[in-house]
Formats: sequence, C-alpha cells, structure tokens
Amino acid sequence: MAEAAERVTDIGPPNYQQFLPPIIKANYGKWKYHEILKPGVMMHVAESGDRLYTVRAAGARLMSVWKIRQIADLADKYCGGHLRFTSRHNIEFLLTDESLIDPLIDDLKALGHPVGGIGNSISSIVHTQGWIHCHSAATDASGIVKAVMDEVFPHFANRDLPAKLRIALACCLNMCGAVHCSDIAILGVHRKPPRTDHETLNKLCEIPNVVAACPTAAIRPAQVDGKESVQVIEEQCMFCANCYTVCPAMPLNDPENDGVSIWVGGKVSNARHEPMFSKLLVPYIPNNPPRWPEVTGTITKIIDLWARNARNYERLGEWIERITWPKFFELTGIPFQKEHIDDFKHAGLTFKRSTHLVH
Amino acid sequence: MAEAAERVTDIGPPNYQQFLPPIIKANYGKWKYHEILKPGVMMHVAESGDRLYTVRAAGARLMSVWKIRQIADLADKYCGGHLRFTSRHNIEFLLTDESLIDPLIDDLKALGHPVGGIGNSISSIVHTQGWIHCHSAATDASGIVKAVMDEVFPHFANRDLPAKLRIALACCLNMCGAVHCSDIAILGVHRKPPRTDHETLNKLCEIPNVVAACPTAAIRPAQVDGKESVQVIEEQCMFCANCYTVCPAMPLNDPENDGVSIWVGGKVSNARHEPMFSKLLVPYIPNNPPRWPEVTGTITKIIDLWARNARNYERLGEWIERITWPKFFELTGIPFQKEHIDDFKHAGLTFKRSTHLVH
Amino acid sequence: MAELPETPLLDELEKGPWPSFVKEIKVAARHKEACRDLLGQLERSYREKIGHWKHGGIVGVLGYGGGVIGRYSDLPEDFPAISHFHTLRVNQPSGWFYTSEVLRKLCDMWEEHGSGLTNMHGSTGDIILLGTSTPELEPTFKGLTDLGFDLGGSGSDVRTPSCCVGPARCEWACYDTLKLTYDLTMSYQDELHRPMFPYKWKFKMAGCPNDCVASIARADMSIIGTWKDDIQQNDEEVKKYAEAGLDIQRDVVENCPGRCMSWDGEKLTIDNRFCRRCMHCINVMPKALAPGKERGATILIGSKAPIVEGALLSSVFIPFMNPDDPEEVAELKEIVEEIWDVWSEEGKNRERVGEFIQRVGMGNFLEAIGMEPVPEMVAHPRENPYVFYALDEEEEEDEDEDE
Amino acid sequence: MAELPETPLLDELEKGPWPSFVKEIKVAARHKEACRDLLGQLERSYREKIGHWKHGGIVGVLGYGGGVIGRYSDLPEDFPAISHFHTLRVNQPSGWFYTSEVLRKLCDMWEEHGSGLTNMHGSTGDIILLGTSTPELEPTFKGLTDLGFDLGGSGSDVRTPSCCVGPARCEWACYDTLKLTYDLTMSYQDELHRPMFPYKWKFKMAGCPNDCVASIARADMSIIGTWKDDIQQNDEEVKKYAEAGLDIQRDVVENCPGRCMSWDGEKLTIDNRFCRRCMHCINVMPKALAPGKERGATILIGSKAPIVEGALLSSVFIPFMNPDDPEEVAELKEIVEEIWDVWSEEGKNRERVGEFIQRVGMGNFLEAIGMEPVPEMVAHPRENPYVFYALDEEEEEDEDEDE
Ligand code: SRM
Ligand code: SRM
Ligand code: SRM
Ligand code: SRM
Ligand code: SF4
Ligand code: SF4
Ligand code: SF4
Ligand code: SF4
Ligand code: SF4
Ligand code: SF4
Ligand code: SF4
Ligand code: SF4
Repeated sequence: MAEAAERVTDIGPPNYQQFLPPIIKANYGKWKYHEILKPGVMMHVAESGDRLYTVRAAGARLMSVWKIRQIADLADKYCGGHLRFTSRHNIEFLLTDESLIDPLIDDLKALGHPVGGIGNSISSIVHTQGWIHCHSAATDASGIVKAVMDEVFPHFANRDLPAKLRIALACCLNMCGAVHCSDIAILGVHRKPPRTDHETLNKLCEIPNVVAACPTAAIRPAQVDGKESVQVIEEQCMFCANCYTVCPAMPLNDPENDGVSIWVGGKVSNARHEPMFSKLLVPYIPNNPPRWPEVTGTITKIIDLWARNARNYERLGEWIERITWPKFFELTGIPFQKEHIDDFKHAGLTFKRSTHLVH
Repeated sequence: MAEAAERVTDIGPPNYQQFLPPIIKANYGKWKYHEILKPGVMMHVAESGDRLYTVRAAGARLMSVWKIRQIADLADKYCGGHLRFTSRHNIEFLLTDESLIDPLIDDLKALGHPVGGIGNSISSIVHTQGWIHCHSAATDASGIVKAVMDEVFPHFANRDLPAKLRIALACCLNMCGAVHCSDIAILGVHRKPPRTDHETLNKLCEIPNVVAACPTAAIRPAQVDGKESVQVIEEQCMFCANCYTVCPAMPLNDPENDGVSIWVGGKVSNARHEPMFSKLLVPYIPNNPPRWPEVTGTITKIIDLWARNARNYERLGEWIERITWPKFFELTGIPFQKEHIDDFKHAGLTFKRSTHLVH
Repeated sequence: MAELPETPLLDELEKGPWPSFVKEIKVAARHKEACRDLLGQLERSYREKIGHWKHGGIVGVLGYGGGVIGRYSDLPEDFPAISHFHTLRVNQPSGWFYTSEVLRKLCDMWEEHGSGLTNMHGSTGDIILLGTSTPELEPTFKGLTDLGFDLGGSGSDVRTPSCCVGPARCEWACYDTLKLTYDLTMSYQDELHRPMFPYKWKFKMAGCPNDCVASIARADMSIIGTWKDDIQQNDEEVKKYAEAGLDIQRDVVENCPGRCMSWDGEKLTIDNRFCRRCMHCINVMPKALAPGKERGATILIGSKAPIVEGALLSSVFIPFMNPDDPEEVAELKEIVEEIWDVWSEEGKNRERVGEFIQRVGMGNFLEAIGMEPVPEMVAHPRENPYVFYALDEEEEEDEDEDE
Repeated sequence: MAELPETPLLDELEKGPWPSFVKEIKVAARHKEACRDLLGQLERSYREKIGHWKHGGIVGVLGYGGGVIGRYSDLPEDFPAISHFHTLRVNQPSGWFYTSEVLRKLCDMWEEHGSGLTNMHGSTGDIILLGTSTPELEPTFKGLTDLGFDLGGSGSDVRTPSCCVGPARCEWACYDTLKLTYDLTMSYQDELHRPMFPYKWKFKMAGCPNDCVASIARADMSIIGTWKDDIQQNDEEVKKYAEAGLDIQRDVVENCPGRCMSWDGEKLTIDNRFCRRCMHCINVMPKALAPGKERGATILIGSKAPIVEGALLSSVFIPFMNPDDPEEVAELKEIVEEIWDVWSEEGKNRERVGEFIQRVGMGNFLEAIGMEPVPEMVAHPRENPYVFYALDEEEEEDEDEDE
C-alpha cells in the first residue's frame, strides 16, 4: 500500500496555457476579424494589429508516434514548435511569418498531409473505431473514411462549395461519431436479430438488464434447453444492438447482412437554420471493402447535385428543405421505400401535415 | 313490419343543386376573381362578366325557427330566396343587384345580425354545446362566445387587422370545436380527477374499457367496499375525462375547479406557413358567468398586441413565431409556468433545441 | 302560456352587438314549455357554474345506429319539459345552400315536433335540431324524410361529410367540392347510418389549400384542392397591384414558403418548380394570379381532436388525383373501402384511423391496403436508425444465394 | 523484425491523396509485433467483412473506474500480439494545443509502453493511445502522470470535457471556452475517474452559436457563447462588402431567421430586438459585424446519440449567464451538482440526463433541482391539453376558502 500512496492520480490534463504560442497569449480574446487567404490558410487579425496565420492540414486521426514526431518537426521548423488539432481531427500550424506558409504547405504535402478544409469546403470525416478496435462495428470506419475522402478530396483542397459540408461516420447505432447531425452521415447497420448464446448468457449477463435494454420490448426471459436465458421476438427487433452492448452473449454481427446506411441534411451550427438531425437517404448498402464504391458513388452524387443547385450559404439540409424532399429524391434517383417512413416514437410528426407539395 | 317497409330511409340529404341560385348555376366553376367591396360585402366576377354580391351576416348558430323564418323573408326580399351558411356558421345572402346591398344591411342590422367577417377581420367563433346540451362541458359555450364577440365586435365589423383571426371554443377536451388549430382557442378544462361512483360503476360500465380509456394508465381495477370498481391514481390523472366519456360513473365536473384555458397561434390554411396547432397561453381562468370578463380581457389584449405589431398577412401564430415565444410572453405579461412546458408524449420535441433566442 | 323564468344572469347576454342566443331561446320559450325549462336550467348552470345534463343514453330512430344524441336533465323534477331533450343531426345540403322555401318547411316541421331551436349548423356541418322527447323522434324523422332530408352521423360511423363553397362561388376551387361531397354522402348512406367501425370517420372537402372547411384539422380524410402546372399569371394586373401600393417584395415575395419568387420592381418571376401551392401570392393578388389549369386534389389522412393520443393533423396520402374524374373517384372509393376493411379488422375500439396508422406504422399500413410509399407522404425521412429492415428483401437475397 | 503480413485489400487504402491510416499502421508494424498482428487481423476483417474483437472486458488502472477500454482479439491463436489490445483515453489539453516538445515526450512514452498507434483525437476529444497489453497499463499511467497527463473518462462518469479554440484564436468567442473547460475538468476529477452516475455525462464548450465543437448534438451539458446587446456594426465595412460583390439582400438579409434585417442598397438596418443570435450575418461579413459587447453563454442540456430512446439535441436550460465571472461559474457548478444528485437518485440505469428529463417531465425536473421555468426553455408551449394542474395551487385555493 506504500506504493499506492506514492502514486500520482487525479492531476487532470496539463494546463493549456503552457502550450499557447506567444502571439496567442498576447492577443488572447482580442481577435478582431479573420480572412481566408486561400484553401487551408486563414489569417486572424488582432486588435493590436498582430496577424496569425493558420495552415490546416488533413488529419489522419489514426497516427503513429513516428508520424507525430515528423509533424512536431514541422512545427519546430515553421512556428516555434506550436500546433493544435481541430475538433474534426485536423492539424493546425500557427504561423506569424506569412512567407513561411507556402514552404510549410509543400512540406506537408510531401509528408502526405495536404492542406484544406477551411471555408466552404469539406473537412475531414469525424469517425470511430470500426474493425480497428471495436467489438460492435457493423462496418469499418477508417477504411470508408479514407475511400470517401480520396473521392471528395478536391472539395477539401478547394473552397468550391455553396457552404460547409460535414461528413461523419459511425460504425454502429451507438453513433460514437455523433453522426446524427451531419450534412452526410455514414452509419454501420446490422440487419439480423441477435444470435443468443443460451449456454453462456446467464453466466455473462443479468437477464433483467438484458430485457430492459430492448427499446421495442422484443426480449423476454425464457428457459431454453433447461437454461435460464432470453428469447427474441424477431419481428419486433430493429437491430439496434443495445442488447449486445449490455450482454456479450447476444452478438448481431453478420458478414452478409451488415453494411452501411446513408443519412443527409443534418447540421449543428445555429447559423440561419436551427440545428437539424440527419435523415435517412439510403437504408442499406452492403459492405464492399476495401473501397466501398457504392458508398463513395452515392456521396459524390449527392454532393454534386447540391453543389450545382444550392444557393450561397445553403447547407445540404437547408437546400433539401427548400426544394422539398420529394424533389430531392427525384433528383438523386434514389427510390423511396417503406424504410424511409419513420415508425418509431414520434413518427406521426414526420408525416407531411400540409399540402405544401411541389408537383 | 309492414310499417317498416313503408318507411323511407337512407335517402341522404337533398341534392344541393336544387338550392343554387341561378347566377351560380350559370357560372358554376367559372368564377374569375373577387374583390372585397366593404366590410361584410364581396363581389365575385365570373368569366361571363356576371357579378355576384355576397353579404355576410353574423350567425347566431343557436337560432330558433322564428328567427330562421325572418331570415328566409330577407332572402325572399333581396335575393330570390337564396342563401347559404358558411363553415363558420355565418349567413350569406347572394345578390345580383348591387343597389340592394345597403338596404339588406340595414334590415339585417335591425334584425340583430350585423354584417362583417370578410377579409382581414374576425369571423364568428366556431363552438360547441356547453351547458345548453352536453353532459361533458367544463364551461358554457354560447355564453362565452357571445361575451367575446361583443367585445371584439369592431374587428368583425371592420377589416382592420393584419390578417384573418379565427377564434374557436370547445367546452371540454373532446374539442368538438376543433379548437386545436385556431388563432385563439378557448377550451373548457377540468382540474379534479373523476369522482368514481363505486355503487353503480360495475353496472353501467365495462371495467376493462374504463381502464383502457386512460391515456396515462391512472385507472386500475379495484374492489371497493366489496364491489368491483376502479381506482384512480390521482397524481397520474391529467383530467382529460376520457374515462367519463366511456363511463358515466366517473364524472369530473366541479364548479370550483372547472374553468377555461386559452390557446393561441394555430392555423389551418396552407397560406404561407403550414397548418399549426394552437399552443397553451393561459392554463386556467375560473368560470365567471355570465360574461367571463377575464377571458374577454385576455383575448382583447392579445388581439391588440398582435394588431399593433404584426406585419401584413402575418397570422397570430406566424407573428409569435417570428418574434419568438419568450418575447410574446414578455409583451403579454402572462407568467410562464410549469404547465406551459409539454410533458406528454412528444414533449422533448417542443424544447428549445437551439440557441435562437432573443435576449 | 306561462311566464318566462327569472334569468338575471342570462339577461346580461341579451346586451351587446352580437346576435344573442338568449334572445333566441326566449322567443322559443314563449311557444315551448321545453324552452322555458331550458332557460331555467341554463340560468341554474350559470349560477352554479356546472352543467345539468346526464351522461348520454342510447336513443334513435328505427334501423339507424346514429343521428340522434340522447340527452336527459339531471334536474327532471325542476325542469320536467326537458327531462328528455334529444338532438337530431340532420345532413345538410352540400355547401350549406338553401332556399327560403325549404328552410320554412324545416321550421314548420321542427316547430311541430321539437323545441323549435336549432344550430345552423353543428361543427361537423349538420343541421342540429336541438331538443325533443323520445316519442317525437320517429315523427321528426318522418317529417324530415318527407321534406327530402335524412339524418347525419353520430357514433362509430361515417360522419356527415362537408365542404367549402367551392366552384359554386369561388374562383380558386380546384375541383367540384359540392359534387364530391354529395357523391360520397350518397355512396356511404349505410356506413353513415349504421355504426360499424372502430370509431368515427370524417370526410371534409376543401377546394384549394386555403382549406376553408378546416379539413386538415378535423377529418379522417381531408380532400384539398391543388394544381400541378404553373400558376396562371397576368403581368399587367401584377403591375396594377404594385401601382396601387402593394409592396410586392415585402408582402408577397418574402412570404413565399418556397422562396421561389422574385420581383425586380417591374416583373414578378415565379420559379414554379419550387412553388408549394400555398396560395399566398394568389390570395394577395386574385386578379393577377390564379391556380394552374391542371387541377385536382391532394388526399390527406388522419386528423382528429386530442383524445386519446393527442391531436393529429391529416397527412399526405395521395399527392395528386382528380376528383372531377369519375374513374379516379371510383378508385378513391376502393381505397377508402380497403382502409375501412383493414381498420375495422385491426383497429382497436375507439381508435381513429390516424391513431391506427401511427400504431401499426405507415409503411405497414400502406402494405396492408396495397399502396406504395411516396416521398410526398413525409415532411422528411426518418431521423432515427431504428429500421425494421424488410425481411422479404433478405429472403430475396437468400434465394439469390441458393441459385 | 518479421515480414509484414500480406494485405492486398488494405494496400488499396495506401493509394489516393488523403492521409492513409494503413501507412501509419505499417510504419508502426515495422517496430511493433502488435501492429503487425493488427494489420493481419484487419486484413482478415476486410476479407470476411466482420470485426474480430471480443466484447469488452473490465480492465483499468488502480483506483480509477474509467479511462481504459479493454479489448481482446477473438483470434488470439492467429494474432497473439493483440490477444489483449486495450486503449487508454488521455485527457487532452483544452483546445488541443500542444508544443512539439510535449508531443515528442508522449510519443516516446507510448512507443515504450504500447503499440505506438494513436488517435489524435478520439471523437469525445481525448488523446487515444490505441492498444497495449494488461501488464503495460500501470506503467503507461505512470508514464502519463510523469508528463503531467491524466486519463480521461469512460463508463458512467463525467467524460473528458472539450471545447472550441475560442478566444485563443477566434474573434467571435463570447466567453473563455478553454478556461471553463480546464476549470470544469479540474473540479470534477473525482467524477471523471470514478463512475458514479446512472450513465455518462458530457460537457462541451463552444464560444459562439456556430458551435464548432458540435456541443448541441453530443453533450449532456452544452455551453454555447452568445450575447445580449446589439450586434456591433461597422457601416463602412458593410458597404465595402457590397462593393466587393456580396449580394447583401439575397445572401444576408433573406437568410436571417429573425427576419429582422433590411438593406436599402446603402445601409444595413438590424432590428436587434428580434435578432436570434444565429451568427449568419456576422459569419458572412466578419469585418463589418461582430457579436455585441455584453457577452456570455446559453446553457443547454441533454443531447445524446440515439440509443435507447432516440437521439436528442440539447435544449435551453439557462438562457444567459457569464462563464467568465467566477461567481456565476460557482453557481453553475452548484446547479450541475444538484442535477447530478437528483439524476443519480432517480435516474434509471443507463438513462442519460436528457432521457431522464423527458421521462419525469421538464417541469418536475426543474422543481426537483429548485429552478424556475422560463419561456426560453421551449420552442413553444404545449400543444396538448393534458395538463397536470399543480395541486398546491388548488390547495392554496382551498385554504382561501377555509379562511
Ligand atoms: C478549428 C475549428 C474549431 C476548433 O476548435 O477546432 C473551427 C474554426 C472555425 N470555424 Fe467552425 N471550426 C471547427 C468546427 C466546426 C464545427 C464542428 C464540426 O464540424 O464538427 C461546426 C458545426 C458544423 C455544423 O453545423 O454541422 C462549425 C461551424 C462553423 C460555422 C457555421 C457554418 C454554417 O454556415 O453552418 C462557421 C461560420 C462560417 O464558416 O462562416 C464557422 C467558422 C469558423 C471560423 C471562421 C471561426 C474563426 O473566426 O476563427 C474558424 C475557421 C473556419 C473554417 O474552418 O472554415 N464554423 N465549425 C473547427 C475546425 C474543424 C475542422 O478541422 O474542419
Ligand atoms: C365562406 C367560406 C367558405 C364556406 O364554404 O363557407 C370562405 C370563403 C372565402 N375564403 Fe376562406 N372561407 C371560409 C372559411 C375559411 C376557413 C375555415 C375556418 O375559418 O374555420 C379558413 C382557414 C382558417 C385558418 O387558417 O385557420 C379560411 C381560410 C382562407 C384564407 C387563408 C387566410 C390565411 O392567410 O391564412 C383565404 C385567403 C385570403 O383570405 O386571402 C380565404 C379566402 C376566402 C375567399 C376570399 C375565397 C373566394 O375567393 O371566394 C372567400 C371569402 C373570404 C373571406 O371570408 O374573407 N380563406 N377560410 C368560409 C367563411 C367562414 C366565415 O363565415 O367566416
Ligand atoms: C354537436 C357537436 C358540437 C356542436 O355543438 O357543434 C358535437 C357534440 C358532441 N361530441 Fe363532438 N360534436 C361535434 C363535432 C365534433 C368535432 C368537429 C368536427 O366534426 O369537425 C370534433 C373534432 C374533430 C374530430 O372528430 O376529431 C369532435 C370531437 C369529439 C370527440 C373526440 C373524438 C376524438 O377522436 O378525439 C368526442 C368524444 C367521443 O367521440 O367519445 C365527441 C363527442 C361528442 C358528444 C357526443 C359527447 C359525448 O362524449 O358523447 C357531444 C354531444 C353533445 C350534445 O349533447 O349534443 N366529439 N366533435 C358537433 C357535431 C355537430 C354536427 O354533427 O354538425
Ligand atoms: C473511442 C470512441 C470512438 C472514436 O473512435 O473516437 C468511442 C468508442 C466507443 N464507444 Fe462511444 N466512443 C467515442 C465517443 C462517443 C460519442 C461522441 C462524443 O463523445 O462526442 C458518442 C455520441 C455522443 C453521446 O454521448 O451520446 C458516443 C456514444 C456511445 C454510446 C451511446 C450512448 C448513448 O447514450 O446513446 C455507446 C454505448 C454505451 O455507452 O454503452 C458507446 C460505447 C462505446 C464503446 C465503449 C463500445 C461499447 O459498447 O462498450 C466504444 C469503444 C470502442 C473501442 O474499442 O475503443 N459510445 N461515443 C469515442 C471516444 C474517444 C474519446 O474519448 O475521445
Ligand atoms: S460507433 Fe459502435 S462500433 Fe463504432 S466505435 Fe462506437 S460503439 Fe464501437
Ligand atoms: S437488437 Fe435492439 S431491438 Fe433487437 S432485440 Fe436487441 S435490443 Fe431489442
Ligand atoms: S366539446 Fe365536450 S362538452 Fe363541448 S359539446 Fe363536445 S363533448 Fe360536449
Ligand atoms: S380523467 Fe383522463 S387521466 Fe384522469 S383518470 Fe380519467 S382517463 Fe385517466
Ligand atoms: S377552400 Fe379554396 S376553393 Fe374553397 S372556398 Fe376556400 S378559397 Fe375557395
Ligand atoms: S403559391 Fe405560395 S409557394 Fe407558390 S409561388 Fe405563391 S407564395 Fe410561393
Ligand atoms: S464556436 Fe464560435 S467562438 Fe468557437 S471557434 Fe467556432 S466560431 Fe469561434
Ligand atoms: S445574427 Fe442571425 S438573426 Fe441576428 S441579425 Fe444576423 S442573421 Fe439575423
């Protein structure tokens, strides 16, 4: 117990102040305005007149320490060793010398981390673990993200869109990527009810918790082959996997039936329109590794349509709302199915309760 | 049974065509445009050039046959015996001779049926039976309607409002007046749980139906004094009276605690904004017959505020939506209480899920 | 005849400019004992702040399950003339058109058999004959049918359909609301008079999206006129409105929910691809704009008052059809009857069709009645990921694999 | 070191302009056995279209209930080096600011004790140290604390708070997001490290309504900067934007959700009484417009992902307070702790606070924590008439009567 006493705990994170670059310390809370100078580069001007140049490089999110060291080297070379990461996992270099911007961009490119993502562009995809680390995944995360970003890369490297476009991915309905409010969301889905392992269930799990976990009350306690276990009423299961989260003996993973769904029209910012949830566009696309071409194809199609038709500053969901969903389905050619119609708790509120239709 | 065979049944209503005035028969479906000539009077011009003048008189809704005969006399005198009623229970005289408009208006006035209600005005109040005929009423209908219409009468007789304003009244939560989509709705409310008559309940009602009738599951089967009956968990009761509708042994009427609530901001038309439900403004005002001054006072206050501040064509609910509800509460001075916050099924969707606030 | 009772509270409601229902009852009370007692009982309600009617009671006319609302005073000793005081719901003619002649005949009949009090009209649309005794029900019914009238609905049946004035007097009517109302009423006489559903079913017909009969708020099936092609536009008349002082930018363009109009001070441009058929611009400039020529209606389903699951608005069911085409009406009736079958089979007691659809899910409901989902049915697709993936789809895949 | 496994499928993901996670793993695989096995197992997942990790497993460091996610391969025979492969969640510094120096030290530590793979960062905001074995957990923890770092949250505890860059680099920050984040993190070390709630609790701090940290979508408490007074306006700069080609009417005025702006071609007028603080006009013209001077934040409550009751957005809880004022922060903390008490007492297992509020009702929740309802909390008042009239009100009346 002597050891435990020595142990340092609950110190919390390092104080951020020690990591702020001098120009930020000097102008903290005193920024006046900013301008985007070119793709991936912006300038913040302080009340003091100081100018801070930010160069944003694509983040890999999954990075090795060997790469991080290279990035640290660039920070030393260009901006006194100062850098930050963004809320979407990009890397930002904070420069005071405008003339160093282009050399930095070249070095970043050489390192495989092109710059972009600032302004009306696509930034990197917020995502999750997938087959890299999670037991729950209905699809991979990093692989689709890479495939999609390769495809939409011109919109990261340029500012050629009507507004920002945010893509997110979550590999199961737990939605760790918080994809529920994204312009475009890719969501891993199961489509088969849990396969209950009656042998082990009672040992691994508390049956009342398992029963309580099911939002549709599809799970009932049951004796199977003389063992206390549970029974799933399959027609009542909508594959949320909450039972699996609380009980390892009820896996849903299934190579043939797992896959992804695509959701569109969410947003988070309060700019213009209040925040919105994403809505179902494509209920199911089978997993097709390594490059998920049906997923990337669908996404680029949506982006192209939006980029060509939306007004300035109109986020994807705002555009769809203006032209109406039937028109959007017509433009995309995606078939409208039973699955698109909500049948969960608030379903009735999503019905079209007016005659505001375009014909 | 011979008698039954003679009996005429299922003949349906008379065919409307026999009641249409000649000018309407001639121009049926061929109207070109209309103009409001003055309060309560409009002209419809047909493709043929024919002109039809409509004079709209206040409807009493509750009318005696002696009054209806007088109205029939006016129809004979001014428009060949043709008249109609409107969907809000007003009376419309259909004239072809423009010069007869003013004499008709004078005669109507003398009869106690002033004209108005066309255009951006208040029309008569859609309402229900109240103490005149219904067992369920938490308030009277005709009495409050009369009191309110007397008070807002200038807005019926003139076209001095930003848009139409529709008032409706229902004397209990069954909402026969369909008040749920009105600019201003007056709704009779109970505030005490049912008083169960355990003596008669089992004779008058099916206990399973009574239990099933309660939306909050507040009713349970119970033995009371040796009789099969039901028990109401009072904290779970929100006084909807659905139990009373299915079972006479569970009345809620209570002179001290019944009263009215006031709701605002609903609409039905698709013009501009999609149809909207009315929202709770004043949870409770005690019944104060014969003229319910607190009700009329609240309503005139709301109308004045709206009339002074709204933009052209902005219905009450559209105006409130633009200025936001907190601002509206501030302007009216009506206190915001726990009762205003939804706690029924879709409550969460009525929370303010953005930072779109006026401060 | 006896004196009228003292009614100091009700007398207050004889004052003021709005027509007074108290005056109406008093006139009737000079002729009718029942109306005298009604006055007395109502004054008592005003004093005690409580109604004095007993709960329901099943009365009616032979062979009909609806159309009469039974009503008994809870103070029969004090007010014996209204110890029964039932109302009859009488099916109005489409659009509430009358001649003085037919009204007088109705009045005579009702003076003979009942209280002489009416509602012109009830909020569903019927003529309400307000108050008579049980023995007078059959004679009243006979009197009605002699005049060519019939009872309306009450209970778990089709309720009296009603409609806006439509093509009879309105330039915006996109279909013949009166004709469809009459047609549906006549087709469903049996369903109207003999309750056979889980709960009531209301039809309401409005000629255009202004919805002057509030159908979207209170009809299990709301039939609302609309159009498919471009708004008819007369630029000369637009200019005249502007010259007359209408602020077209502020009052018209900025109020367009489709955000599809623009005004350059000279010319109004409508991008009709995105027009939502809301009527606003047309309402404001009736001489300059009009609905298109390819007219029809949107069929919506499911509205109702709040009891039990909360109020509902009707929602889009068939985005566009033409109710003036008899074939399309025949198809519509087939669909309606299919819905009634499914709902009668699977609906719970006192479950309106809107509640039924929410309970079983719109997708399942459509499958049960054999219709395809279309995007017009929803304001937006689902936001939650709780998808019941269709099993037959998977079966198809399985089959593919087997091959 | 051994050869890298054959990964024909993964190799495809080395191509293309976006940084490749496969390249990262391959670099690490040259140094680390575990990364080689990770590569092998991932290739297998790509081939078989299924993950190969077992369900959870409770591991951790001494005295902490969270911060480590246990993970075991389900193919331990084939990939023994990842038979355990736990991740550590490391609390990032506010705003994700680093120096190259501290990053290098972290790298060295993690190369020594783990796989050398990271996520910069996890989607809650932590530094994710991706994969190590059970025996290495304590040494890694020691390595971290030696560098001044500590673990983040996992399980039913306070999760690692995070924030936007705020006043460090953004002209729109209405309060000091970094400071508040650090303050809350330090105040709640115990709650962060020792799960004691019904479920997780997330704080996210955004400096203005643009919400660059998506707090409204994924934080049990979302603290979003805003202002009270008028937008700061520089008319000269507005004109310059117009001259430079910005269509102020179409792109700014017509996009204003408060409909409170007008532009006459010369002067922009904002009726600030109805400005909703949405940021749009400011975003479009950052040189001309800025948030007002009386700045602070709106506190919102309850967002979360869809499991179990459907996703929620946070909703307004305190319309305006100033997080830069230590006294107001102290009050906020009291409220937060009060909420935790009530929720811990009454919340169900795995019920997030947003779900809890919906279950018990916002009104009751406010009463329980001793706060008053304000209209800012709702988008609109209730639409259904199902009001639980407060009993104490009635009791008061009864009392009046007794007197
Ligand atoms: C760096 C970062 C904050 C951080 O602490 O890391 C940031 C920084 C800025 N944001 Fe942001 N935003 C950042 C994530 C977000 C997010 C969160 C997210 O994407 O998950 C949002 C909400 C997105 C949504 O609504 O779904 C966000 C919505 C905005 C908006 C509103 C855009 C809109 O019209 O809806 C603005 C205003 C604008 O762009 O004009 C904005 C503006 C800005 C400005 C201009 C603020 C400033 O004056 O410095 C910064 C540069 C903008 C840019 O990237 O175009 N920022 N911004 C985040 C960069 C992420 C990245 O790497 O791409
Ligand atoms: C006569 C009547 C139809 C009937 O068959 O009986 C009718 C007739 C007309 N309505 Fe209506 N409306 C009638 C009830 C309604 C209703 C239903 C209701 O009030 O319960 C509505 C929906 C109300 C709502 O949204 O809550 C209604 C919403 C409209 C609107 C849309 C107004 C808006 O801006 O929301 C218009 C367009 C307008 O006024 O510019 C309209 C326009 C008209 C026009 C101008 C149509 C025309 O060209 O003939 C008619 C005269 C208008 C007037 O009264 O100002 N009518 N109108 C109804 C008269 C009721 C009364 O006695 O007051
Ligand atoms: C007479 C009338 C009110 C009036 O004064 O105009 C009326 C009167 C009654 N309604 Fe109604 N309803 C009347 C139109 C409505 C409407 C409006 C409409 O049809 O457009 C509604 C709302 C729309 C709807 O259908 O949802 C309406 C929704 C109800 C309800 C709630 C139904 C629901 O599903 O939520 C009930 C309760 C019930 O059915 O048990 C009800 C029940 C009743 C009963 C039968 C009372 C009962 O619980 O048994 C009332 C009889 C009163 C009496 O003694 O005469 N009444 N009722 C209306 C019928 C007149 C007519 O035929 O023209
Ligand atoms: C690592 C991370 C994903 C990532 O790659 O970035 C993650 C990974 C997991 N999350 Fe998460 N969540 C992560 C951020 C989130 C977020 C986003 C956020 O915090 O902003 C959400 C949505 C927001 C929210 O809290 O609602 C999120 C919502 C969930 C949920 C659903 C919770 C709910 O109330 O709906 C679960 C299920 C659970 O808690 O049992 C879950 C559970 C899990 C578990 C622990 C799996 C499980 O069922 O036990 C995952 C472990 C994966 C692994 O093996 O490492 N994770 N999780 C994120 C944490 C990194 C970090 O600390 O920085
Ligand atoms: S979204 Fe699901 S599968 Fe992906 S990391 Fe989160 S819990 Fe795991
Ligand atoms: S997957 Fe979800 S719906 Fe299906 S049984 Fe499990 S908890 Fe219930
Ligand atoms: S609203 Fe209620 S009290 Fe009034 S008539 Fe209808 S059922 Fe009777
Ligand atoms: S009044 Fe309504 S809530 Fe109360 S017991 Fe009766 S049915 Fe239930
Ligand atoms: S609903 Fe349309 S068609 Fe019918 S009366 Fe009203 S405006 Fe005319
Ligand atoms: S009808 Fe409505 S949506 Fe169509 S152009 Fe006119 S105002 Fe716009
Ligand atoms: S949320 Fe506001 S303050 Fe924070 S970075 Fe974004 S724009 Fe700046
Ligand atoms: S901040 Fe938003 S609401 Fe306020 S004036 Fe600007 S655009 Fe309008």
